[in-house]
Amino acid sequence: MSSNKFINLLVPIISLLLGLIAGAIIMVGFGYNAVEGFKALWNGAFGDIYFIGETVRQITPYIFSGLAVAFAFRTGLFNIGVEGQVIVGWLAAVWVGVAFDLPMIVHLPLAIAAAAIAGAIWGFIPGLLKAKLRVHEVIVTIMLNYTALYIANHLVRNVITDKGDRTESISSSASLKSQWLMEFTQYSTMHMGIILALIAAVFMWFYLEKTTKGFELRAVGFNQHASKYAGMNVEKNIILAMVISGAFGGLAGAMEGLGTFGYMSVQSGFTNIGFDGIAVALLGGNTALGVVLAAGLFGSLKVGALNMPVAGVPTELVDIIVALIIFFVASGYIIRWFLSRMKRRENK
Amino acid sequence: MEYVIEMLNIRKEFPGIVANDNITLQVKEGEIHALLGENGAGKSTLMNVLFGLYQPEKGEIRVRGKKVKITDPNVANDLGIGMVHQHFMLVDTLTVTENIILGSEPKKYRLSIDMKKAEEDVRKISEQYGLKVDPAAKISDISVGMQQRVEILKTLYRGADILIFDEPTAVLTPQEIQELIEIMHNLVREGKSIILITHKLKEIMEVADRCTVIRRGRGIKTLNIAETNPNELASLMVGREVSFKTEKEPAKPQDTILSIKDLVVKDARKVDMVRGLNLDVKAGEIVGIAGVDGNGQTELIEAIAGLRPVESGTILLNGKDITDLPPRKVTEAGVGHIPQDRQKFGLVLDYPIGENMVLQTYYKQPFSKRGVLNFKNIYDKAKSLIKEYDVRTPSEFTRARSLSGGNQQKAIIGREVDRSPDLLIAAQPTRGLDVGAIEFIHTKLIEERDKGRAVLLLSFELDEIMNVSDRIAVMYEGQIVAIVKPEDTTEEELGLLMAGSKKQKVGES
Amino acid sequence: ACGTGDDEGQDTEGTDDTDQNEAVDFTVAMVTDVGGVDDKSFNQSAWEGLSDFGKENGLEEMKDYTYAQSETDQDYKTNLNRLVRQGYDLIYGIGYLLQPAVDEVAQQNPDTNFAIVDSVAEQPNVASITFKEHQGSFLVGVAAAMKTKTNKVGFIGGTDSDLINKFEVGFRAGVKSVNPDAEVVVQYAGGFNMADKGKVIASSMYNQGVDVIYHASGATGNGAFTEAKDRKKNNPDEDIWVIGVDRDQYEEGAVTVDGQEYNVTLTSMVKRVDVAVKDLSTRALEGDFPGGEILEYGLEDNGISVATTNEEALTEDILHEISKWEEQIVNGDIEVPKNHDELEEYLNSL
Amino acid sequence: MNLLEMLQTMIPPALFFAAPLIFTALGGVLSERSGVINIGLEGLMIMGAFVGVVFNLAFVDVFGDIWTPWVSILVAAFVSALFALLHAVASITFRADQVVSGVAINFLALGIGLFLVKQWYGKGQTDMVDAPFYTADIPVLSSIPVIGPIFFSNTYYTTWLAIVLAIVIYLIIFKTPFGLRLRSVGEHPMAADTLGINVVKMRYIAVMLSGFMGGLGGSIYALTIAMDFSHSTISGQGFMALAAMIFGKWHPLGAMGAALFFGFAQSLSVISATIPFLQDVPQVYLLIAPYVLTILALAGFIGRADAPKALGSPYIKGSR
Ligand SMILES: Nc1ncnc2c1ncn2[C@@H]1O[C@H](COP(=O)(O)OP(=O)(O)OP(=O)(O)O)[C@@H](O)[C@H]1O
Ligand SMILES: Nc1ncnc2c1ncn2[C@@H]1O[C@H](COP(=O)(O)OP(=O)(O)OP(=O)(O)O)[C@@H](O)[C@H]1O
Ligand SMILES: [Mg+2]
Ligand SMILES: [Mg+2]
Repeated sequence: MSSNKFINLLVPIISLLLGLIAGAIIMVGFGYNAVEGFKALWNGAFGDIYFIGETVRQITPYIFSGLAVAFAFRTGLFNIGVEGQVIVGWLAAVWVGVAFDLPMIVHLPLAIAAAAIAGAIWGFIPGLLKAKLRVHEVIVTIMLNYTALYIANHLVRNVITDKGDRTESISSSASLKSQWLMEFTQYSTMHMGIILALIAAVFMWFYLEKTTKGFELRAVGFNQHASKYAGMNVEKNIILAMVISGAFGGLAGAMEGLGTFGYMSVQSGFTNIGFDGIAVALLGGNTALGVVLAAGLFGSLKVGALNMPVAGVPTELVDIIVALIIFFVASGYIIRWFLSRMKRRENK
Repeated sequence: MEYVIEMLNIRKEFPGIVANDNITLQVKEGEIHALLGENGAGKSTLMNVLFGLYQPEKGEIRVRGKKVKITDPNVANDLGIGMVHQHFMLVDTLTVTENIILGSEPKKYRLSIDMKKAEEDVRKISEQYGLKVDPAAKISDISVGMQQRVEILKTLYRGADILIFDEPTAVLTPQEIQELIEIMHNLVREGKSIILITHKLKEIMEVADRCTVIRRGRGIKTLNIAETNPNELASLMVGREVSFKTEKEPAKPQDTILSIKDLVVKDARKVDMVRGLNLDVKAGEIVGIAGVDGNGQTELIEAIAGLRPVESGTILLNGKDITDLPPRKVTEAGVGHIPQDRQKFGLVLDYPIGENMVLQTYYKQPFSKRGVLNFKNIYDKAKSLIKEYDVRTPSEFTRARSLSGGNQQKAIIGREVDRSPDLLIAAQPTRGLDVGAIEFIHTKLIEERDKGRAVLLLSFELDEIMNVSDRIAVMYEGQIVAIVKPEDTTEEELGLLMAGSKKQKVGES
Repeated sequence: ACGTGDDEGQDTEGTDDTDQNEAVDFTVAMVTDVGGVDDKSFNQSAWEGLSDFGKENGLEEMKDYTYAQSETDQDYKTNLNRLVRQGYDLIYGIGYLLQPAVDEVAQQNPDTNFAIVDSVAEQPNVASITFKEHQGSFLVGVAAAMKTKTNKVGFIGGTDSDLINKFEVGFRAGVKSVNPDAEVVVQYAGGFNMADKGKVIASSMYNQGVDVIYHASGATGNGAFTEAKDRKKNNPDEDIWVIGVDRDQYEEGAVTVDGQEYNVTLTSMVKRVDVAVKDLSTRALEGDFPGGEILEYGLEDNGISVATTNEEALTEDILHEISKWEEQIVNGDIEVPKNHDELEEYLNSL
Repeated sequence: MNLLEMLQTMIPPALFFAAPLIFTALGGVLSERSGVINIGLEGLMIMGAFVGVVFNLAFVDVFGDIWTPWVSILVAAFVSALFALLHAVASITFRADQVVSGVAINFLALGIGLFLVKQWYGKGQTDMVDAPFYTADIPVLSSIPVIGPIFFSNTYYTTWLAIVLAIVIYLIIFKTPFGLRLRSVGEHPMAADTLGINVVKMRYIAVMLSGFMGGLGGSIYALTIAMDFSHSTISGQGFMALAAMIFGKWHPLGAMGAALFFGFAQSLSVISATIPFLQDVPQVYLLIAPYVLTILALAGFIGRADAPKALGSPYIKGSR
């Protein structure tokens, strides 16, 4: 048992190392200094308190979008629509943030709730169609991504503002920014959202693993027939799963709207937070803790990558390294296989 | 060259278990050789070794006297070995013909499949061996019995002359079993040799020439059928005496628990399957439903359990209307249900067996409180059920998937019986089980009856129906056409009633 | 990053202390928007301006003058801050998308000078560079109006935003000023990277009889060029045109039919970000940093121009007409509208 | 505009819009019919677009204006097929989660494409190709009255290649031994295995074919529409192709129909903007129309579709 746990821990670490080694080989192959490259990557992500702040800021929405994808996955649904849910959540949060003037104790929760609700609605649609009409959620969520993008742009321009490119900044009473945190991290964009993200992860873990609702959701994900037989309402659970997943997506948007940016501009394309959430969720094995760790890895690499040109290495290389790490983590089976072979040889 | 197949001292290990431990099996040319053993004794494993799906750790295989190494099913096919697997290896979405020719398709213009020729070929062998099938039908649209014929045709199409049947009769109705036995005789007449795995001693006695008994992975004995009897076989296999006729006191029926009036239920294709059915089941009795598969039994049971909408009519439980209530409400009203398809309905295979034990009760105290699960109580409960019902599993945390079908079945029965429902519906509760397990389950059902519960038993085994029921309701074309007492009838009479030939009304007893 | 053949810095190693006679003690950097430093558009143009400035002043590339590339909107602040922390004297944010980031970072770092291109940030240590795209668009509108035979011209926008509206409005004003009967068909694609949609829109416009399309839509416009070239290829006699944006898109318009070379790029509305960047950097170097000011580059200071590469298409007449209007604009005789309200006013005044 | 003119303006754009999606969706059909989820279609298209453009730029002098685009898409298809091998190795041999592996393919393609463009061209995107595909009137067919001008005039040969390939792949999947085996492997790999079909080999072939088709889709997008390669050349088309595949119920002709539907919806929304009584409708309605129409079509009358049963699960001998 304990050696099993050890291997479970070892596999992702080896995958990570293999990915980095592959990256190093590519760097050397193209005549870059791999040591300098990795040093720049490290410094860009953790070099000092400022960069750590930035990295945390980047991790925050990834946790939410990763949870969104993972939550749906655990109930047997593939939510490619987190991107759209991020956008509507962002919009709703900012809208509430600029439209009202309320004490923080009311305003901030209201704005956050608005984002969650908007995302939830965006998840409700594919959930409903799946439950009632058995329409495949993958298509509906892809279509809703585009729909969200265009509607949000329209609303920013024509409803929230009068032909403006971006909304006003939200009132400080709705902001996740904290003066203290900013000063502490030497004016990084880190905000209080990370706390919400960690709470959300704990919530997901608790809800799925420890509650009767979670028991139902997972059962429906594994076997709808048996769930129905056991008296669970399959349709309701499918909708609920998509609604909660969507709410997580919406909250990822709130992190951008109320934390990182404080406004919403007309988007010329997708934010990619939702799409990256797919990778984060799967890297994290669709568990809450896994998502937090994977978001950490993903966020660090993304922020660190911005610093790589300092060592003359193009940022694009980081995309390659990220991809390779994902490959290696996904292929954990083969690493396990090697490990168990090595162990057996040792035993003999 | 007496033996077509010789498996000598075969050993096959799985992580943590020796499935085959030095087993020897010798099959003579042209015989039907039965392989007998408890659930999990290692029969399927041995056959999978012969068919090339598993590689043995030790041992030697000879085919027609020649030593061979069967590295994969292709090699087995080339050696003329064909296998009808315990769980059918059929592609649901393909047609009968497509399934049969898959892998060795007749070609037209060197590129495309010559479907005409294929269907012709299929028709030819199907006629030659008396295996009637509709070559153009989709697998998902045909009956289990028909599917099995397709499996047999697959092996014959490839020219197999050594056929392995792994529990072919577990899923068949008595009629289909008779047909299969006929088919096996045909095959042997055509010069084929057959290895037959079955838990039904009667069948072994009827068709087999010799029988090899294995227990817990070890070969026990090979006997000539002519020189043995079911009792000997059973005790060799289980290691103790087994009684075939379950002892029971006469029933003491009390109030009516289940009362069905003019029930009409449609199947998925919107065809009426239950057509104005009436039935009462009383507390303290076991009512067996006898009938040929496809006469609306499944629909009836699913309708009672709330899994299928009711078109018209009423279902009363303890006088309370439960017609069209959702499954949860039906369960709470006091119905327990051992479903026919245990893997599809009975279990969440990816959940630990322990959590499967509370599949309908997880939301109640003491398994949860205010929506939060109490795993200690859940697993405590599971542990005691596993013990009581002799579910063989490494632990209560093992995923249900890796239990054998028999043990999965015992787990479900334990779960349903333990809830002590007023009405227990048991649909084919012993399908695929060995005689020891069957004995155990029958005893449990009778115990429930004696506690004053009503039991509705659905089975295609007339043996079981005759053995366990207090009253037998014969179902034909969506209606109960007769109600008889087992002591007043014979299997022959039942068979006639089930075929709908003698439509007589037998008064309620 | 990779080996720009600039050997100047190589002869001396420790360039921290200036052994070079002409080198000055000034460092400058820019942050691109998501287009990247080599977008063949305004990011690239800005970098060219900065490089020019650096070379002229003996600065070392990627050290004394450098850029940081943004992959997503979230990277702007991170990049700006990183450059601040590396101690650059002047930091540019290229593109209106960076406005909020520059605004905030500037506020937090009052000792560093910033500049924002294409937008305005009202901070004492920020110089805002904007362009009078409407002026340039007006002039290409004039060209379009002169060139059209069908009296129908088209405009394809990326997203419907203030900035792109400026292009649309200027263009429409230009067209109507010369040819009040001409119809302007306007469509927004909804994004800057939708070449397929751009092509569908262009195809629809040409089918309606539009013969000149002005696009302000980044890579979406590629689709318009593709469509125009395809039509040209099939029917070299058909007179259809595209007007490029941001830089001279003459190259994009080249098409060879039966050995004969054609070019569908009538002209381009060129935005000289390089000129502005170089200009501002020089002022900063000279200690004349215009903090808090808005520098509006237009026709008068070569910040905006109209490409005349396609000599065959831009006839004397057209060139003449363009320069006539240009003069009036530069003189201030004409105030080119910048938004829809002003356009209405302007059209009514015609 | 009368109806005929309307169709004449609406159909050709619908066709060229749909073509790359058809190729890629067909690739998806092949892969998923064998039981391997391919969410990496986007990445395969990116690889195809990248190779198609780079090859075109580099070899235009060798192959000339006519042949260069054809050779380019072929090379792009082969390179993408090789690239898809990564997905195959990870998800079939290494038993990686097929969705994860597909996601990695998407990241990797973009990373490699941009990195190499930067290495080779020293900038963020390539130049525009000089030898793209051009539309033409298809001989004979274009002179058929009514249909000719709508479907066969001013059309890309590649569009018709897409449609022909859809039919060919339909025939392969449903009429040949290879197709029968492919479907059996995707539905019940163990059954196929017991009949001596090499499940792993079939899946490798299918995934590589999906790479081939995705490569065609991406390169044809680049050489009929985008003309260059940059980070935004392929942005979402792969996911639309994925949607088309599901929309089309994993059927080659269905996938083609769905892709044509998308193309038609896009074309319709663009044309609508020019219809007088629709001109005052806010743009946003027209922008979202194609996507909303798709959802409505699905909800209204397409309904459920069943994926191949073994989709997503690695085949492990001797387990069930
Ligand atoms: N794939 C496997 N992996 C691990 N263990 C296995 C596997 N297959 C079989 N076993 C083990 O081998 C033993 C024998 O299994 P086998 O399937 O041969 O039983 P059987 O005699 O066919 O039983 P049944 O009557 O239930 O079909 C089982 O107890 C099981 O624990
Ligand atoms: N993947 C697996 N891992 C571990 N054990 C397995 C696995 N697959 C099968 N087994 C074991 O194989 C044994 C028998 O498997 P088999 O498929 O014959 O069961 P079954 O036919 O469904 O059961 P039964 O015959 O009792 O109804 C079981 O004891 C089960 O534990
Ligand atoms: Mg069994
Ligand atoms: Mg077995």
